[in-house]
Amino acid sequence: MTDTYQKTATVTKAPVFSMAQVAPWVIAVIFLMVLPIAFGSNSAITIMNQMMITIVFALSYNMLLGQGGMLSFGHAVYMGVGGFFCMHLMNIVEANELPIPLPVLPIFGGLFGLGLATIVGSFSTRKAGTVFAMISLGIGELIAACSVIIVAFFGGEEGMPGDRTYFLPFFGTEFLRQIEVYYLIAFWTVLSALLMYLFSRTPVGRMANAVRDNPERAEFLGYSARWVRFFSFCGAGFFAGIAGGLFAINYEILTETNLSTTQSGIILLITFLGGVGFFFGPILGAIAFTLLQSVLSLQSEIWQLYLGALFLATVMFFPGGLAGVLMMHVPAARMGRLGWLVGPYLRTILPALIGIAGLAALMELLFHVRHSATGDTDMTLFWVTFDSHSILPWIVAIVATVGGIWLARQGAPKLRETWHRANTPGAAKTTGGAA
Amino acid sequence: MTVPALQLEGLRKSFGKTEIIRGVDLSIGRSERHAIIGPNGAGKSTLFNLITGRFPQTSGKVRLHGHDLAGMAPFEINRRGLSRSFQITNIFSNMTVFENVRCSLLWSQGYKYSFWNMVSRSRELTEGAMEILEQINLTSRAQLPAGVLSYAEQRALEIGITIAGGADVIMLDEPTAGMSHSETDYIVELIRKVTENKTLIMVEHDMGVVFGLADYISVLVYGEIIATGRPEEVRANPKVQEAYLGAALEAEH
Amino acid sequence: MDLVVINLIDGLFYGLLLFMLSSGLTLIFSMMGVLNFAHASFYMLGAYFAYQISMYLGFWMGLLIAPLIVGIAGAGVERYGLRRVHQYGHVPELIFTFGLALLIEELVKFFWGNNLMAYQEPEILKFALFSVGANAVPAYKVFMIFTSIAIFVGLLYVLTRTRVGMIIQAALSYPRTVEALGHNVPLVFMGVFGVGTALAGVAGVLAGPVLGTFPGMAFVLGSIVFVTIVIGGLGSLWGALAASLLLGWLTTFAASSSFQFADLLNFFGMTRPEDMSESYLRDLWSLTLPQIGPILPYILMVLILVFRPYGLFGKRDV
Amino acid sequence: MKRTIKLGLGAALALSVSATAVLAENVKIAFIDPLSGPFATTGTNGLAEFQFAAEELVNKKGGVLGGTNFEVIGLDNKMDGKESLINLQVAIDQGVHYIVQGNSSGIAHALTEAVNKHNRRNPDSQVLFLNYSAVDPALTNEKCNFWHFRFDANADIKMDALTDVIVQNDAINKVYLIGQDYSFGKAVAAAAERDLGAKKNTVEIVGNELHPIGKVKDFTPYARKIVASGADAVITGNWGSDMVGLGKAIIEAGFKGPIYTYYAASNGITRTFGEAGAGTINLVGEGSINPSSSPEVDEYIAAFEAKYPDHDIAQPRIVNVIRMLAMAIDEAGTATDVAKVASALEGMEADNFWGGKIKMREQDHQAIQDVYVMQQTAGVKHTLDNSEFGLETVVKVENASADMPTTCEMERP
Repeated sequence: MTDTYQKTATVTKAPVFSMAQVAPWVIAVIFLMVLPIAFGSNSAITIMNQMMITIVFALSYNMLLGQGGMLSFGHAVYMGVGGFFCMHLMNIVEANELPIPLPVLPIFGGLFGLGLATIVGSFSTRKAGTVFAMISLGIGELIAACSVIIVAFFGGEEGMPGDRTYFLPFFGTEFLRQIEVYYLIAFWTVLSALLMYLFSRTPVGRMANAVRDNPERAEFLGYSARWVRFFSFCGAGFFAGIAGGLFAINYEILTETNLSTTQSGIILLITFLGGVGFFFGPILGAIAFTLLQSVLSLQSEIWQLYLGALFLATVMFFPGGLAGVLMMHVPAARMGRLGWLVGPYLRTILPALIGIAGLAALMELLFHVRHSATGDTDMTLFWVTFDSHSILPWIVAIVATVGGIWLARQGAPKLRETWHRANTPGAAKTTGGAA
Repeated sequence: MTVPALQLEGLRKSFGKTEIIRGVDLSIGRSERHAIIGPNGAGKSTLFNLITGRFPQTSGKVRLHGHDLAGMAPFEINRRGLSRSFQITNIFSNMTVFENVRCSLLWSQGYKYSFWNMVSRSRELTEGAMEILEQINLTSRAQLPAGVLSYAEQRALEIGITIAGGADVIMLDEPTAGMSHSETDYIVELIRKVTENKTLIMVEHDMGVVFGLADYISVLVYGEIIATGRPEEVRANPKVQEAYLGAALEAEH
Repeated sequence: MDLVVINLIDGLFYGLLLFMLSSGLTLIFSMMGVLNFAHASFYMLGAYFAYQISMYLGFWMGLLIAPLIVGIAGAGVERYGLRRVHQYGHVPELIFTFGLALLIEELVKFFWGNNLMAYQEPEILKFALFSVGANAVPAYKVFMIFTSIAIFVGLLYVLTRTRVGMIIQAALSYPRTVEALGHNVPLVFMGVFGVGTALAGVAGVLAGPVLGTFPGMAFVLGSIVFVTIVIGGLGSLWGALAASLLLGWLTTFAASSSFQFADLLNFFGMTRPEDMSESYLRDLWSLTLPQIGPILPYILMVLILVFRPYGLFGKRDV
Repeated sequence: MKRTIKLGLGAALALSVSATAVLAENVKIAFIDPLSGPFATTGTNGLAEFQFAAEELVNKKGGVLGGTNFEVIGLDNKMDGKESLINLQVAIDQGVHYIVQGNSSGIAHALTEAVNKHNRRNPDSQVLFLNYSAVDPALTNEKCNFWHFRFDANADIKMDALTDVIVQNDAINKVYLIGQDYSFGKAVAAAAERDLGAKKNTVEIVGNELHPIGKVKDFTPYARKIVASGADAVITGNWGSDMVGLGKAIIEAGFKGPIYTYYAASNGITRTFGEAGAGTINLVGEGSINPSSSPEVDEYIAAFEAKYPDHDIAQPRIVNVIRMLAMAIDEAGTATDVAKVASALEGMEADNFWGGKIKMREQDHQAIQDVYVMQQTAGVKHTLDNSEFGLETVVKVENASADMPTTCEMERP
């Protein structure tokens, strides 16, 4: 699934797809099939649905940012407009009893996303860089503003509701239950991801990378950088529209928040967090972000602060995102040396995690003391309940923070050295023997 | 009489008030290896950029196989069979060497803006790219990111990208700039090999390379061509010797 | 007529406020190529710091100290954050400032909470200086107008009359050449970033009491500042000034006009439908210009980018 | 690699769900409102009011059904429709039968739709939606359903009361309407126009303006128009920073008349207006706090302020939600069969904690109660925002709009 695997396969000979390419998809499909058996509660399924929709959306965003080098601040618009059209279609189907089954609905969302992208792309893709970014911001703001002004189409702030159960039953399924919706979304997620992956392997997809790296050179290879960008842009609009259709099916309502610039910002965050350099990066980002959003926000009121800090740390220290961090280990893994890193990792990352947890505990304590009700000094943190106004928890948190970070710094040189050795062909595990 | 591969008529270019190219007339025949030499600041690179559509000319005409190129974007000129390299290495450094070459094959193999073909499924593409890599001796480097290659290898890759599209007019901008002796020999050999039966136009400073490769030489001084001819004719031309050496001396002081 | 005069004054006020933000941003942007998304966050920090200081030392000390703190914070961000991200390229830099804006907002909420801060103008300026018709013009607004003009004059003096200014000006047009000339470009960058954010801080201190001091204040103003410098053209202080005033007056006059789109539809020979609930154009019939006033700058920006990508006064591409 | 991550996700999901599921025997009420983001103050304030009311007025008095306690679970919807629907699903999975929500009519519409669909599709895990603050009239008119109850006076009722006050004031001959450009802002303007026209057609509406919501940086131009129009009073439905920006700009521009609002109090607004707002900012709402109806109410407010010094009793109706729900559960004899509880709640008449009576109208599930017009004043007994200012009742409208017609055609199960 990664670039590296792909290339080995291509060069050797392979006009057909190799095992290494097909395997991750098969595993993903099987995995998605059995996942609801393990986590069958409706809320778990709802969160997984949300996750899959985000995956499609983030992958489509990465067609722009990661593969095409276009930074967009208004991508939510394409998902939103696709979704709104699906909502209208849903209501038309309900009113006229049209014989259309629900599972084909996302394709219409995609087509409308594509239509909008064609119009906007015709003038916004002439240049990349800041011009593109600012046009996307402007268009995003415009359409977001329209969503509350043009009530006839967007339904104002109440949004546009619908009911998915009036479609033609699909092999007896009326999509009354969440689990049925889950499999519908899972099907579309895998299909869209596969299509987007294949798109990145087509001539236009490959040239998108070339134009991203060096638009001028690409022009001297016979390709107009503008049209290459335009096709990527349309593709991204199409799949964003599909995500919008899935959203319409899952939530049966679209509101103006779907179009807001905040949504556009969030998808940028998700994609970057996951890693723009690899196809599967946005998938990781979508999973991680949805989990943070749904799980962390149940545990902490200041989760957005953590999210902001995590995002900033990612940009500063791991510009490749989660996927980049994972793929950093591939060379060492190829040489069978991942085991070397386990010890130093434990000695560095474990204390670092404790330090971070300590820091978070300090923030939570501070927050609790400042904002909780008078007399309500009990707080629960990391499954322990204690009195936030007593001195002990503060000491524990400070010790954990300082100690954890100190220990991590102690372990860091060793980790760096081992890392270097694990990635140098022919190096020995330790230097001890040689001396 | 056959139509020349490339023909320049009264080509002029001004930046603001300064005229850089002051009326260049030049005709380059098919399968000719033609070098453009001249002192620093003579306008050689500007001339290149005018021909390839990177800059619009102020006046005059550029004809490729008899077709006027006026107002065409670089990609359109390229599709008409003209390909160029750059003075500063200009490759896709985040992509692998193999990908670099394969991308340069796409248009000429008729894929255009296709999003229904898988590049990896085309035997022609893969084999074509491997063939080019073979020619430029980079087969063993195929899977490395282009950015990590050595300088000479990157120049070789650049030439590979330039010729891969099958253009019959190849323009190379200082292909040996900044190279050691052995590297230069390697590149010259490479150029000779890959431009077999093609029209080659190159800008070059290294006189050894110029006189070793070129069938014809044009001398550009202050935006004008003062002489064109066979290497030995140009070498013997007193006007060239005077003007060229004079300008060169001036440029150095 | 009275309304036109008063709108001219209000537009000038708003335009100059925008200019205090856009001047710093355009300096930073043209020099370092960084679209600083967190610029308006420094504006917010200015307001909050000044509020906190004014609780103890009064408004005037806040006006003096808060921008300094903001400037130092900005320089610190450049030194320890941006410089590190710089090596990865422009997009990560931009994303960095985007994340920074997010984090600053969360930090502000963490320390000051979500509520509006009761940040007030100084008592001495709390009176109506003069009236146009029934409309009063508060002394504080006049004070703000003169302060921002003074800042602009000062900035112009520094840029055109001092050595540091010359270097900065040169760096605006030819960043690489200046680097090659052996100036300590990283230091200049840090300084410009600090000064730019301090200017935003001043804007925050001054605008906080008028436009409200709350965690969303950066978000509300953030993107409009970009729009300003893009319309004005990069690297051009005059462009930033012109665009700021243009947007100031544009939004002011749009908000106070009473133009209705129904008139436009009538002009095109359409008649108002009897049953509005069935018409797809029903929203257009009730639309007025003030309703869309605040999005006019975005429309203007998109048009400018499509037809003149280097802005009104700019020389190079955005 | 991919698989381990997804397994980790599963574990985390399971964890999160189990960590929040406590004390299964309580009657759980899910509070779905913003607890983070720009609107968190309103949300956290409301949650505190709910938890305090449940503790003081139900649990400390022996609970419902002879000993079962109320438990209010806060779920953060981040002011987002999609997140609210996820929260609804999480709540239902935890065995919650009652959800309360109030911030944003848009979200209320999404929730009432979703609850209606859920109850139709899952008859064995039905839920009630107790709306404590979303005032869009449509929720109890064309969009009404059996599972939705509104405890706040809706925008039309409040406007009815407000215009009663305005037409009695002879000093007000010209009124300016301004509001945010969305359904609620439009509903306020339409109601004002309709009511004023019907009640006293000599009152002239000199301006009717909408501005984009949350996008206006400087309200001065709008204020200029208001002053120039010669208006005697302004009516606005603005809230949050749009309210403060507008209010300050109007006062600064030299406007001297009353500004009638729906939401210009608490959350820092009262404090920010301060002296300038005293005597100018008027608010229409239910539940009079200054003066209060009884010493018991005074005690309750004082106890709340003592426990939550940063919060205010900003939404008095929350007390009625808790009290009436407890009464309905006791009357129905069950907390799980919500259809029975809903039937008990329909048409219920009870003592309003804040004085007078409150009736849950049967046709449309809209609470009918006394509505007050209050004014920002210094030196009242119960102040807001820890400032010296609070709201003091100016006029009381008894059983406001008890006979207001409704277009609701309720389908009962």
